[in-house]
Amino acid sequence: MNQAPYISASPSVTSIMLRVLLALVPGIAAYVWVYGSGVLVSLALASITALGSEAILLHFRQRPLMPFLMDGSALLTAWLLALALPPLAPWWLVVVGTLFAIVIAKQLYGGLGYNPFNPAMVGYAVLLISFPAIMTQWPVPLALAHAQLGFLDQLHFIFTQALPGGVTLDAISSATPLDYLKTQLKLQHSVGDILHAPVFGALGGRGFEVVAGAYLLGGLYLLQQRIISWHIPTAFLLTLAVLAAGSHLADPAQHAGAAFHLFSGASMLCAFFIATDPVSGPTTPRGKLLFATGVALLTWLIRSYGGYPDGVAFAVLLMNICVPLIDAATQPRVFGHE
Amino acid sequence: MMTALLVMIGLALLLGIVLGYSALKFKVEGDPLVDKIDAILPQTQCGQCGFPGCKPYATAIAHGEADINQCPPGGEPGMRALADLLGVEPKPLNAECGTPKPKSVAVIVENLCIGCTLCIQACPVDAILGAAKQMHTVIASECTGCELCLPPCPVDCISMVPIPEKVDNWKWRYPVIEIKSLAV
Amino acid sequence: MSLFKFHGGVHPPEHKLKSTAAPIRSVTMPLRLVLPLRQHVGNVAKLMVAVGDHVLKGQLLAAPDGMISAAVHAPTSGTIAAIEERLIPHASGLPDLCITLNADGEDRWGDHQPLDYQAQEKSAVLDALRLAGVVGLGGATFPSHVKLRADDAHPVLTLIINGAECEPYITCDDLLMRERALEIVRGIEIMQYLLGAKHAIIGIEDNKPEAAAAMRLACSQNSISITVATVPTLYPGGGAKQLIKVLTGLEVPSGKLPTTIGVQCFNVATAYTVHRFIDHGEPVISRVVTVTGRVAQPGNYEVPLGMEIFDLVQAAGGTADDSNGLVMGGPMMGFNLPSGHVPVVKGTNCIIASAPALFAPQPPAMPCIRCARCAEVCPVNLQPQELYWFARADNFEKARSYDLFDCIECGCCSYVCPSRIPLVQYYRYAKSEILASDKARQAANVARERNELRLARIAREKEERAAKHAERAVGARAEAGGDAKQAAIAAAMARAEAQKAEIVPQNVTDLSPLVATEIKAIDARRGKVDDRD
Amino acid sequence: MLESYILILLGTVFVNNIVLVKILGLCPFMGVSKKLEASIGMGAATTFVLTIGSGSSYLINQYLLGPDLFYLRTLSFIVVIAGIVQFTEIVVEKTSPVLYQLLGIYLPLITTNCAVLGIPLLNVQGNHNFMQSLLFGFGGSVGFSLVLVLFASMRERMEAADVPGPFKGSAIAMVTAGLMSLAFMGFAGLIR
Repeated sequence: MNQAPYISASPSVTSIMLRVLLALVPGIAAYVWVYGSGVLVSLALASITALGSEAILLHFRQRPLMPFLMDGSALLTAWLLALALPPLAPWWLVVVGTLFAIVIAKQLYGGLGYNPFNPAMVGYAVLLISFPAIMTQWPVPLALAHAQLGFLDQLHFIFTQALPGGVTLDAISSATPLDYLKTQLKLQHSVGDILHAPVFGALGGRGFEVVAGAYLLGGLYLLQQRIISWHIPTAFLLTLAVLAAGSHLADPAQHAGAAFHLFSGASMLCAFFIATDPVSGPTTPRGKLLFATGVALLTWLIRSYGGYPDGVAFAVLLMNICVPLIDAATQPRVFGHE
Repeated sequence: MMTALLVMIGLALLLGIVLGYSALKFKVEGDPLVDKIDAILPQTQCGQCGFPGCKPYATAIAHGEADINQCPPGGEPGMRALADLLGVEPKPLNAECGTPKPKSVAVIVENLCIGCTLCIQACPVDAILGAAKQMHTVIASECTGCELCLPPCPVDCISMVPIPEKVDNWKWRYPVIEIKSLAV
Repeated sequence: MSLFKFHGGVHPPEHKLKSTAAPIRSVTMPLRLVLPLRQHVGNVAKLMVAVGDHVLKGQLLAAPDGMISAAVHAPTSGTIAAIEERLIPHASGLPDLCITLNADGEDRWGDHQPLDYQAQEKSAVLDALRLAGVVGLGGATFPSHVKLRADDAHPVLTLIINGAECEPYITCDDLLMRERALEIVRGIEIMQYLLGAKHAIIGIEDNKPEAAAAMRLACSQNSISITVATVPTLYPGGGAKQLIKVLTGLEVPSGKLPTTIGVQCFNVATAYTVHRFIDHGEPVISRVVTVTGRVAQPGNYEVPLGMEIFDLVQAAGGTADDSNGLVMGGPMMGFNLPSGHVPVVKGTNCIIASAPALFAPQPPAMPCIRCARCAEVCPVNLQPQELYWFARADNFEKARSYDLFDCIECGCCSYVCPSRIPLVQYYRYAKSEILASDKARQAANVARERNELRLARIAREKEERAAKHAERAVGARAEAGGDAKQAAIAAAMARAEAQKAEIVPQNVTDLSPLVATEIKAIDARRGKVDDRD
Repeated sequence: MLESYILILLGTVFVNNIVLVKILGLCPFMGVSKKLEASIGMGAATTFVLTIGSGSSYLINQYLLGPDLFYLRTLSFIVVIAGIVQFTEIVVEKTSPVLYQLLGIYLPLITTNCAVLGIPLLNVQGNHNFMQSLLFGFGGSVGFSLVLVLFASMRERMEAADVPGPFKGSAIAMVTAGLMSLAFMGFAGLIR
């Protein structure tokens, strides 16, 4: 028998997750347009691994399979991870990362709703630390590449790491814009000079800025659907922009500007899809602002001074650690309390 | 060699003096922990823990001479509260001390009572009224359900009656999450 | 007038039109009425009649017991058939003591007169109200005479009359305001006089324009100044604290009464019953109940208290075939009736014949994903997801520290939960566990005190006896010649000693000196007790 | 000058966090992180012991032992730290009996906390001067306290999580500590 309230008005968990997946579609489409359809292979690999490993673990934990497989959260983790990885990453990289995300970061903590860390970012950080070379080897956008790989070539490359005759690895891959900037800065070049390199576009990396724009589009859809609140994206983008613009003003030779930071790396993905993960994030409005500000600050610090080209994954994980304290410290005033 | 010895002896002396002074300066009077533990115990004074009352048991716990799982009336929640206070791992209740029972009160079957006053003397909270050769009765609201009045009664006229669930002591149940029972 | 906002709130579909089409209808007096002694918050009323007594309509059947309690009256004339435990409309589904009254069909009033309330001391009027069984009819059923007692420390400036009726389906206050506005205003006038309030505001949600118009008209015909304020429709805007906030901008401090901020709040139906009693001498023996949902003739009915809900539903044309149960109250805060065979009580504002088409079966709950939608809609600005987290793990102290007891159980959080978690049930569970353990703690404190007093008394008696013994011993020595008696006593004591020695105490090895002394002290006290006999 | 001190402080707190990066002092990290309250107390006690210990170890090493008696270093450090721990224990017992009970065995065990001995030895190794030693000790212990408190707050929340049976308690805490360590690797390279 039901108990009060007898009525309900809310999208189910599944429909929320599906809408987030839907919001990723423009980003994926842009990805395919810029880098070719190889990313679809990664997405498929990650999805299959995520659902498969989730099913096995649910089975071992004697939990019902269907409601948890259908909730879409595993799929979302898989997609976010696949989109964060280099598009032509070898198949085993995708599988290992997804397995780590689902098994260690999610199911060991009890599955949906219990993971204190963002699973996709755990998977990403593990891969970044374990396989730094592969993780920073990004394909050159199709528009710039000296050699074009078709879908079958990309598929072949993902599974065998073998290239068609006459094409060298250097012809199709290069460092990411963030990585390139970092190495060039170390070589005493100034930002102004570095940004003239062909990998850079108007805003961020050439080609990649389109993907980032598509993520922004998807994020706006999520905001409009009220799936996510404005707090995290706004605070994240604003803080990152202010830090980047401020440092760029102070020392234009050493620091890239706001637009570059916002449209490079995983900034947009993080602002709307990663940092907004409700399970591993804070719940209070002020907590969300604090959390996103922290993520942005750490991201910028790691990008500008740290040892890794992009800091989103670490920044999110570091702030995930602080979430319980942030929540406790930002409890809003309860009705009738001082 | 000599210097090394001297150095170590000097160090030890210095530390000894500091510690000795602070031990005097910060001397702890009494044991505030006993009261904290006693506040958790249910005060049935039933003695099932093996100690002659709640306070002695609290004292024993505070000094590490008794385990936290010897109080059946406090039950699982009481043990957890103790574990929480003392920062130790919760452990299952010690079955030797008895098992938790639904809260009950003693009721004297009044036509059997011979007025011997033995139960009155046994009651740790003076919840039984009566005089010699007069029928006794239990003040239900004061009875802790310790059962200490049962053994002395020569005519077995006292029984423990569980407190029934009424509208005013009824509790909302833990909601059942159906998802676990849902088969695939 | 300017209005204020409270945090959160939801807009559930109203479903009110169904039951507002027809005016308030009356029902035929049933042959048998069942009157629970507990129809209000506070102490159970004291029985004033016995089985077999013949009573008149309006006669006092049970008197209030103590300050926070309310009387029960006979809704019609007849004979007391039984006084026994019967099923009552309560969420527990447990039986409680009820008076069964067999109607004699005459419906003959007992002696009843209007009360010239201005000619009497206010306290006398309030005592009369106490005996009239007036309680808050909005659903909380708190005895009204307690709230109407003016307190010098906290004078009431503003009297707020709650006509918001924010819950879906329920329309009994709406209809009452439309049809009996003058009477309600008269009740407000009396209440305002008793409280000494400067002004009164009637809060009505803007989905009830007819009611608001009727009340405005009635107010304009009355000499005292009453403001009729339409407030935006937003559930739970009819909660007393929420309505006070909306109308005055003041928040009732947590755990305090509204009087601390100079406000007192009553339901419109309560004002109506105050008028009935003061101006006609009629105690609370009937109320308006909305019967809606899957019934043939949804609407509002004036029902004598004690009428079986099943009969009431029959009077409304009976339930449709797909109806699978009865809900008392609204869809947000109501509860399932254990059976149709329970009486209408003072708190019965609405009966909904539920059906799967009306209230879809609740899907299994998923884990909480901490989306905080619940926190967005919580009218008290709590963090429902945290409270749920603590309640689920029986972490009650933590739940309490996150202000669990400020929760008004309005159900907004469950209403918007994507995981369909029965959040309110968790809070109710945690609250009743905490209350029970608080009660147990109080009982333990009393027991500890009594135990300590007893030990002290025993020690004192022992001392006194010792003193007496010493006196007697002095006298005995002077007398001499009691050797035989002395020997007998000595022998008996030796026997007792031997017996005592056989009892081996447990757990006394490896004791610290402190425990040892404690035990020794207790043994000593015991020794004194043993000595006594 | 000031800048270098701040860098030492930030470096020891975040980049070279004694628990998550240097993997020292894991015993109290796992042991006293079940309750937030206890972890704060432990953090405060350790900070006190470590800062004083780090400073006095420097003084002893520099002025009492010198290069001749270097072989007494570990021994005398342990003696001094043990003394400070004893002193802390007495003070804590007096001021907060509940905290004393909560910290339990871990309070005297600060003595054998490898972080507490590790920091003075790292000071010697790094040729730190007195001020640097103090800051190094303080920074190290603040880093310890920080992650201890964060870890405790996470564990308190995980208490109610539906963790699979075999991983309940210490196992999932270990996993969490590992993932925290993973996150802290993000600081690598920020400050040498």
